[in-house]
Amino acid sequence: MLNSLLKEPLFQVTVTLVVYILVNRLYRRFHIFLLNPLLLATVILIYILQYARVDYETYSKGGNMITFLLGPATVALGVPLYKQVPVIRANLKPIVVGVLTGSVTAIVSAVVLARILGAGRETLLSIAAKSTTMPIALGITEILGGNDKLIVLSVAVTGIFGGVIGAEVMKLARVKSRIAVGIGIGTASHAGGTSRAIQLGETEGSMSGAAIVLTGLVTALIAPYLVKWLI
Amino acid sequence: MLNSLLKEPLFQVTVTLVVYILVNRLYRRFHIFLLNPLLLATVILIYILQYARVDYETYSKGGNMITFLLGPATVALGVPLYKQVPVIRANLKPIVVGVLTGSVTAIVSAVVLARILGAGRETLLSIAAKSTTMPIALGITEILGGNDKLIVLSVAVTGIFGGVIGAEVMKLARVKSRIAVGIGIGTASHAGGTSRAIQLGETEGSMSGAAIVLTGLVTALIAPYLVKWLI
Amino acid sequence: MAKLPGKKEITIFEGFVILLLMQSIGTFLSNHFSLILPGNLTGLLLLFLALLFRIVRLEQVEGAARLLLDNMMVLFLPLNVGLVTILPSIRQELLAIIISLLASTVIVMVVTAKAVEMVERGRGNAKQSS
Amino acid sequence: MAKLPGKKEITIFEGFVILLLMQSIGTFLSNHFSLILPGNLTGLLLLFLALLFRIVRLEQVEGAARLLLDNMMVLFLPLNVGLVTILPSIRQELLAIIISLLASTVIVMVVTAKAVEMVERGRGNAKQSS
Repeated sequence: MLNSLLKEPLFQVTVTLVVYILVNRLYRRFHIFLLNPLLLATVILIYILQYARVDYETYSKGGNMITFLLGPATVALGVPLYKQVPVIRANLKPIVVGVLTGSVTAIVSAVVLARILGAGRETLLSIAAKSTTMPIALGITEILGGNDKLIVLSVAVTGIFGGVIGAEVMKLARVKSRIAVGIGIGTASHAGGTSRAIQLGETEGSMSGAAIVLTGLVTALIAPYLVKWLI
Repeated sequence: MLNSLLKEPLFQVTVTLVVYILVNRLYRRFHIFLLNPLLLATVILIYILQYARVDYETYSKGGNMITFLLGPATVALGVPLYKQVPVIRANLKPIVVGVLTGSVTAIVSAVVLARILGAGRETLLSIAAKSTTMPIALGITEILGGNDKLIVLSVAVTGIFGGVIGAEVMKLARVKSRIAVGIGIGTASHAGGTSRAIQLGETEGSMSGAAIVLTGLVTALIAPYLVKWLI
Repeated sequence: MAKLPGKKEITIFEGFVILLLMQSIGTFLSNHFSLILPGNLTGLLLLFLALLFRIVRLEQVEGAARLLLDNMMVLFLPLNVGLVTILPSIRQELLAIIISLLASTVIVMVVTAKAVEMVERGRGNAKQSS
Repeated sequence: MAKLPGKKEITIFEGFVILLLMQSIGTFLSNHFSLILPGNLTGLLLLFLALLFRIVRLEQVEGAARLLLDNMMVLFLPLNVGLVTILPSIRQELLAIIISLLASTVIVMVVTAKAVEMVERGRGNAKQSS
């Protein structure tokens, strides 16, 4: 029964959204015990689909309707970018230098490290954009010819990790400037890190936020050339 | 070029929504000159698709994403129904009698008239629910086995017509009770008529509004039996 | 990875999910018990009952419902565009259809209004509500 | 057939259409002129420029943008579920991937922050913004 229900896009969409909302509510209540709502929701959904014996291809019928909204969501990032114009203008030099340095470092370090550790060509193409925010990373990875699921995982892992260790890394590295802390965290780990940067202070938060979309744009412009050269 | 663009769901959805919004704006400015924004938007879209040589099947890829939202929109009618509970409770008898009489009359008169005028079986199945509001009419017609495009046309025509002539018909028929005028218009011509009933007065408007969803529910319950018996 | 949405921002999204949930349960019930009501209408009734018995609060679904209902016309647009595909086959019947629809609309209005007036007169006082 | 929506109710819908329009134009430009930027990013820039030059007002798109961005995570959920389909093929590489990601994140943070501090020091005064 569950099987025939979950072959319908209606039920696929509903289950996806309901699981997401429930996990999000749990997360808000027991903040610390759940590592990340996206990963938990993913595991639950995978389990439900396996239990109902519905394969991914079938599930995609409804899933694609949700994924379709990633396009307008990417465009919507123009709104925070616009709102950050005063902040960016007031700190133009550090932001530009930070984002440029960070974007290059992100692509080079991820690709080179993974290559040394023995990852294959498709994997390298699929993690290069991991420091950019999700919808931008997907667009870049499509252009690079990487795998959309792997980049989503990579971006998620980067964001979670950046949020968890961002403050400590900065302390260990003796970075004192609040602006530098914010740009560093935002460039390295997009919105995942930014959620932590916001807790450090207003400057850290706004700098980190300002770096997200800019890092995405810069990475989109340089990744195709840089990756071709690295692989 | 337009052809290859309009093969993509993104552009299909965008064109549909943009045409709708532009026509709606025109309609708000030049209220009287355009008969109905839905029909005008339909004609424009049909023209665009023919000009771009994109057939309906291809267009449906994006179109179906929009149509998918008809389901939740139907469920959403529970909200106005809930809000009308006080009105319905205060006028229970006239509303119940009006809606029951009207629903039966609507199905019988439409099917019998069309049959006399020589319409075929599928057509009869596709116009029986024409007095109910769009998304409900679609659901009923699916159960009856009619054509979804024809019922959409029928509901639109009924609504436009009810809005245009509702007040005059009631005057000619010497209906004096405001409650009767409202229920009559709402039962016969759903939201299309109700938009006119609202202009006649508060009682007419609220009665007409209260009749819409109830007419849909009653029609859904009796149409399958009644239509089987009439055809 | 985005920050968790605030109460207000989540309303339309959550309301939409509630609508989908009602539709899903309604569709399941209609199919499973072979109800005459289409699934979406069973969902409508479920939402209505849920509101009536305060299982769902009005403000949880109002925003999403309004967004859908206020723009409902556009949801029919793709189907309406599909009229081109059936026009050739109904061209001969089109006049019959239109005439039936128009006449039926007038008949329903008058019959319904007269029935309501009879009920009101039967109530003893011909209430001509203000 | 529903009554025309009021100014307020239409905002999210209209905002959403503006986003789609920018995405469409962006996609068209990226494809047509073979830009390196993906279409969605060109759309992002177009929206940004439209806001900057007041072709689009912030309040026209803010509601729709917030609705999408605040619930962005759910938009990735279906793709994330698709991880099952590729896990077998990347199982051997998974450790390498995770290690690279973690190490790279630390490296980027430190390098970026140090670069920013150098610029700030270069400005003459080591601004330790409040």
